[in-house]
Amino acid sequence: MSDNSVKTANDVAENFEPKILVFACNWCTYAGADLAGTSRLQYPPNVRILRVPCSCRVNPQFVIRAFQRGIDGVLVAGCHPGDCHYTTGNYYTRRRFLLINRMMEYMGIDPKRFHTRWISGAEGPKFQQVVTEMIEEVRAIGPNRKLRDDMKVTVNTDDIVASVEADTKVVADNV
Amino acid sequence: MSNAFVYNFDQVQNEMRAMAKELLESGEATMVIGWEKGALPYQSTPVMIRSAEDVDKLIWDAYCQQNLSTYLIDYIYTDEKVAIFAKGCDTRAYNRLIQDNRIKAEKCIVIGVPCPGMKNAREAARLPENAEVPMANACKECRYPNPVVFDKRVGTDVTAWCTERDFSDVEAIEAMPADDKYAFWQSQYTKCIRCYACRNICPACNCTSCIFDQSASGWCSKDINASENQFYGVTRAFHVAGRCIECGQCEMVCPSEVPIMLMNKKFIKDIDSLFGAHEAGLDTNTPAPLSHFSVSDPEEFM
Amino acid sequence: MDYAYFPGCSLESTGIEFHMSAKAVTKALGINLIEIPDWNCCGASSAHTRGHWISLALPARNMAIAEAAKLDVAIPCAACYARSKQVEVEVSQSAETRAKIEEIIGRPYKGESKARNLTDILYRDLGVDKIAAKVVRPLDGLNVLTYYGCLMTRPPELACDDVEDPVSLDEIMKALGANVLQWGFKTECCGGSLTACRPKVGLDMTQKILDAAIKAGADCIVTACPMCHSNLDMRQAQLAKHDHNYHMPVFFITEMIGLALGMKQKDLGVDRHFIATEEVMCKLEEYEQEQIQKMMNEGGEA
Amino acid sequence: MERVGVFICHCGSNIGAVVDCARVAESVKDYPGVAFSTDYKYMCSEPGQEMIQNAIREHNLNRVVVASCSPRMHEKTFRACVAKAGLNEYMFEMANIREHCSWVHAGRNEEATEKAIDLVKMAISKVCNNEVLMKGHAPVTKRALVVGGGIAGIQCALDIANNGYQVDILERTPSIGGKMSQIDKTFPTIDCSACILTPKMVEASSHPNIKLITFAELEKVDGYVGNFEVTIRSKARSVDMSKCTGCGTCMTKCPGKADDEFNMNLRKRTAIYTPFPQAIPNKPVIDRESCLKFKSRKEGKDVCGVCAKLCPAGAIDYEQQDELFTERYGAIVMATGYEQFDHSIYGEYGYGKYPDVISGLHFERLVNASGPTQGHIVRPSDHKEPKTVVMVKCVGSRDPEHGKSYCSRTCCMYTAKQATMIRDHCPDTKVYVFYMDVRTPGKLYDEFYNRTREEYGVEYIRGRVSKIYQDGETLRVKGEDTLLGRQIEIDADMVILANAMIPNPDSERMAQIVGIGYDKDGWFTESHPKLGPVETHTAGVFLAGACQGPKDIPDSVAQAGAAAVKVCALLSKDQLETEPTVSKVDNKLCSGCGLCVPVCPYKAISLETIQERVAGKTIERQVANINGSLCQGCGACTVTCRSGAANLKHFTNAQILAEVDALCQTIL
Amino acid sequence: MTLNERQQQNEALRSEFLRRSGVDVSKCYQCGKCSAGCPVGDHMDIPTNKIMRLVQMGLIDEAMQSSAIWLCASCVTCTTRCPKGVDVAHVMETLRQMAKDHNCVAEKNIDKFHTVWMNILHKMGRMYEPGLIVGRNMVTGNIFQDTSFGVPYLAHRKLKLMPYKSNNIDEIKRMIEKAEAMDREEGGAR
Repeated sequence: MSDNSVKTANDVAENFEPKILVFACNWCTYAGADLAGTSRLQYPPNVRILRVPCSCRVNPQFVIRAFQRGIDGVLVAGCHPGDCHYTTGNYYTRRRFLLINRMMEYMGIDPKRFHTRWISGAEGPKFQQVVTEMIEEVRAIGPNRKLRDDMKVTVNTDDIVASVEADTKVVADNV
Repeated sequence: MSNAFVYNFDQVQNEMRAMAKELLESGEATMVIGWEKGALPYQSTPVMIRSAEDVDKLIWDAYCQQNLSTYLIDYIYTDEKVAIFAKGCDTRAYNRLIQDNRIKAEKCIVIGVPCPGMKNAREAARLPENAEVPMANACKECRYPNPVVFDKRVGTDVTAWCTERDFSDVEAIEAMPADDKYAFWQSQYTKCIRCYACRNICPACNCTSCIFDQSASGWCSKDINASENQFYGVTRAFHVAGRCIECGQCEMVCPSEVPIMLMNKKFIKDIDSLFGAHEAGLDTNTPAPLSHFSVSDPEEFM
Repeated sequence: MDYAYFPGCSLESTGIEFHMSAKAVTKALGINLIEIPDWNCCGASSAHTRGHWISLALPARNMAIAEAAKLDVAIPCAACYARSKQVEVEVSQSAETRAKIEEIIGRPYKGESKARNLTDILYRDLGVDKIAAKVVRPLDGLNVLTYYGCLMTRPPELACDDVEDPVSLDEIMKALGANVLQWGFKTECCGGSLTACRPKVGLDMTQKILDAAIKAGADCIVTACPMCHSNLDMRQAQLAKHDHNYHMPVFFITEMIGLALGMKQKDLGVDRHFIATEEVMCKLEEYEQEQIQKMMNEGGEA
Repeated sequence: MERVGVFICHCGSNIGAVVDCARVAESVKDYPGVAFSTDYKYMCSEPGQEMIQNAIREHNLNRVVVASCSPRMHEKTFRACVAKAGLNEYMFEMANIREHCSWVHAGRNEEATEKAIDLVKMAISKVCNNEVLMKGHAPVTKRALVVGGGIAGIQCALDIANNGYQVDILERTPSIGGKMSQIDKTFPTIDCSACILTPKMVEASSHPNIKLITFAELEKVDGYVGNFEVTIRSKARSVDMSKCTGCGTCMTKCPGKADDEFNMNLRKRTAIYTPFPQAIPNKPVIDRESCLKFKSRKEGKDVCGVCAKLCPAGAIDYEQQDELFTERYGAIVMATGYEQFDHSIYGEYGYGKYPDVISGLHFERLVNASGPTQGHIVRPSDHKEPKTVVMVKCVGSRDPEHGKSYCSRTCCMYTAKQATMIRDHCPDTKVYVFYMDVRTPGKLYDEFYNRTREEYGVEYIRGRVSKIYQDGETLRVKGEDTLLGRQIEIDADMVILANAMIPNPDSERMAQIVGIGYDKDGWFTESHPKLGPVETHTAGVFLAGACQGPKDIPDSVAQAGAAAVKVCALLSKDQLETEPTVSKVDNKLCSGCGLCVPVCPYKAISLETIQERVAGKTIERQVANINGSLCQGCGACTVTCRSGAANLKHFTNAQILAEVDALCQTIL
Repeated sequence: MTLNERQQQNEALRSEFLRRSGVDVSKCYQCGKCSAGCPVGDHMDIPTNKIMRLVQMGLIDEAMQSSAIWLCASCVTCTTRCPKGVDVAHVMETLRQMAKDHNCVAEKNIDKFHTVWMNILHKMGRMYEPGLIVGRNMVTGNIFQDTSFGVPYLAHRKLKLMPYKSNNIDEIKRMIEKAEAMDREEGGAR
């Protein structure tokens, strides 16, 4: 393993506070979060909500980008399937993120850091519960050290140059 | 797996030359794209032939792995009528390009060539001269060695040697602990030099303007580091998800030997198990899995 | 047409007529039945009350032996059919079940060898036209009721005929020339499994069916289940003690085919019934005579 | 050069008690792009808004961020506010530091303040990437199309017409009237269905603002709200409508015979026919499937022609062809109604093979005075009056395993109605009703049901029927009285099944043509189950009657009126404002792969051919084109687009990425 | 006793039932179609739909002690026609298996019949009817039931006097034991 080793739970700083990005669809989850607010449902202040018109607007590339920039967790949330303001948007969200969630896990990202959830405009308590649980989970596993671009793991081009040179030589010898 | 050893390359090669000659002489095609002998025995490279006199340049051997269909894009706005030789995977690539509206069937002549499976050129380079060269990785799992679409054809159909994809490599990674997975992929993507050879050769990566060439878009930086490289890797895999025709060219041309098909196969495996079996490029009507949905898709996000 | 043959326990004793007639009739119709060597009981009646795996394992062994011989299994007995079909379906649908079953029986069984009801084979694979072509002694003038019982049609996922209105016996009987009456008891349970331990309940159920048969004006009932047959045939004596004299002969479908193909009653086992079949035989004779007479009269007039 | 003004609202103590608003304002002062930053007690108040407007002028601001409550609350207010000061209303962003911050983090002032700073920075970064957007305008065609000429369609058209707008009724059968014309009596008043329907039919046909297009089908719908372009197929009637006087002579001698669908195939009709005597228009059509002339033509012959010989007006035209024509409409109302569930899927009820097991609609024709039996209730098999009738409810309804999962709503009442009618017509006949529940939530409905039992002596038995079989001349019905816990067998002369309501079998195709949603059963989906019951997700398309879900006549009529109001509100406008926050395609980046086309729920994307100069040569290629009037701005296409050619205005890739980056800046 | 107390008593049985049957009885809406079509309905102490109701309410003990579950002829008509897709026949089956394991079989004779049946299977690998009749009569105490049929059976040449014994009886025995062990282990879960 390289020197920018991935921190394990044991190394988590005592006072680590994760930062979690929530992509919330305007019609359901954003309204659900508003409802949590008007109902004064308390949850830890570690989430930041980014409003999108529909969960289907969330490009998986946005999610990866957030991890690159060092976010500790990402939640993509929208209307329940069948309730989409745009009729079918969240069905696409579901397809895309069923795949991307698996791919992120495959890449070694802890699945606890990345969730997709359906939270309706009436589900203030669910919003509270989902983000609270997620914050606690991410707090337990510590800061994200993976995919981050500020930890410059640079490419060692020497090997590549050497191998290309070797190939060139073989060609030269044969011609 | 023994197709390659009973398969008569020379006979098919003769047919190919005859076919090319006929097409060029009759004027049915203004150009024929095939393969020619490369600098090394295991490097057969594409060749564009415009004259019937040159047809003897054409060869057909176990190293004609390179997919020729993508070249058709270059001629879409010319008056040329281009004929290409196409193995099973090349015809799936052709369907991919037709479905993506990147080429027009009426401007192309597809000459189907049943393929016995190509050899692994990379291994060939490493092995001693007379050693037995194994089949290319993608070819090992090929289920469609015969052209799935063609205007003309040479040779006779071969029997597919594989009926099911082998996902054991994907499963091996899935079974790793998260940190090991990450370490594995980081070690792979630190090798990537972002030469974009994988993208350029890919029949599914056929955008006129790739987001990775749009530096002003804010999507990506030109920086070559593990983070950016992995962003590139995942994004490209996502872009071809459900559209990849599994020719394995990306992996073949990668100078850094990044196991790119391991990414593509992960998506293929998940698409099959989540949304039902899908084979890209078998026809031009079946919609790509990410361009439609089913209300009964698996629900995991409640 | 080759099939592995699984007679099952009943066909060796209480349902021996089915065994005899099935063998005789299939031979005459060109169906080759190869008895599974050293078959074991399929567990019908009791195993399923004891446990899931025992109920699957018992038929699985027979199916596995047939699969090794690459044969589908012809099963005359409706109960054995249902049990065997169950394991076939479960094994072919779940790799997990398959692994467990193979572990229990110590033999490979992939669910490729199919459990087939013999009546269904006659109706679907052979076809009623082929049966009709061999009829030498049509059952014209005979009013029959077809009785399928539970296990040929339920549960729907194992059924070899329509759940609520099965037709295979009807169509075969029509091909033999019989007049098939309609009634509401085709798939009603005869209570066979209860007559042994709760005779009153079982008899009550049997009685309802026989009452309906009398009301419908049937000369006889035709079935394809040895349990139903034994129950309907044997229990009439018991019902007679309570002043219910039915004298309703019950035939196996293969006996009926055999008779129409001109076979001897003895060879089919028809002489072994509890309820005498003479009346039916006489009726057939009489009808035949009538027809001959009619023809002669018409001939005379002309 | 971005000059952003940032205004942090205390919302009294709502925000101010938790978030240190002054510190937030202070901390973003030097944030890139920020030209002015301040905090104030109530940003949304008059002085607050004036403060923003003054700051815009004084500091030459070209972008504004307000951090206060939810944009769902005050986005419109502040947009109007900045617009008044001369800024484009889309050069504004809001940070929600009340619902999403102060209210949910009470007592955690330090962290809440940090969070508020992040949220404000995200909004600033986004607003720096905002672009000037203009609302669009589209003219409105002041005419409506009602698809379906049943009671819902007729009522809706009348309401629209009486408001002074032109409306066309498109009906696929030869006459308007729909299912209600087949029904004999209506519950709970038992008044004659025809007596209340036919006047409406006549009114519709003679209304100066209503045009009837019968025997015609919807073929294609293009365009968008206010400007639908609808292609209609007028099917060949074989009768020249302009010449036909409707005298009916042609029908008297027609030798062609066919099952009479209107009478549920209980009798035959002629090949040239009107569906029923009061049909409107009362002009016949030739059913080419059963007409001897047309049948003989298929065999190369040409016989009959009786109707043409008889017609005094010379209106018969055997050479007529289907015609396609296109009309423009500002709004469309779908009123395509329902069909009756086919009970022949139930083997235990005889697969539809027992002649005396009939459906509710069969019964309506049997009991109708102008029906095949002149209103005598007799069994179809032998035309004898039944002495025992069994009625079975929920046939196909509430049966997810074999039929439909939903309750069809009308069956409890129509069964009660039919039971009382049997008792009225045949006082000696015993009627049993098998039911699971009795659902009668309507005005005077439950009273009616109770009368059925108490005054009419109809026996209600709680339980589903397991099997019906022919037993000689009668039908044996096997059920359970679950209240007694006892099996029940009844010998019935006739069984009437209360079949479920299902959508028109063509409904899914219709929905696709019009571009509206439908549920798993094929019912059209309303835009909101509570607050948008007659609207659809496609602007300008409304729903009336049972096409949206099982409904009885009063509900259908009420919904038709509601849909008419929505239509009139739309048609009353001269122009429609369109939101500019829609997708657009950058032709330079688009490869024309078309992957976005099927993804769009509004059919707003099509491939168009453009010309380009490439290497000195003009070439033609295809790119995606988004119709801004149809696009509702969900963004589904933007993620499908690999090259980023499709982008959603006001939620662009650059804007969202800027927000992500802004949020992550502070992470160490 | 109050309903909640009764349900509490049944808590373990309820979860055992759910695990073993895998049937979601909450789907049942008590239409009674199962009881209506049941060929044994007349004789059951508790009609099928009420068995379903007991299970739904979690009163498994009452359902398990009924004679109805043993009278069920496994004809599967109920499951086939159930509008809600509840596998009623499998509920009955599971209740029988549970009744046996919890020693509360109401219809001992029916159960004993199955026991004799299984014993013969263990020994022979195939069914042996004379053994079945005699064995059942011995354990149920109705020594002469059906023996009157033995004679006519013989007269009609329908009973085999000599049992068949498999050549591979060891294999079959092993198989049966393994399967039964697995059933015990899983408590018959599907």
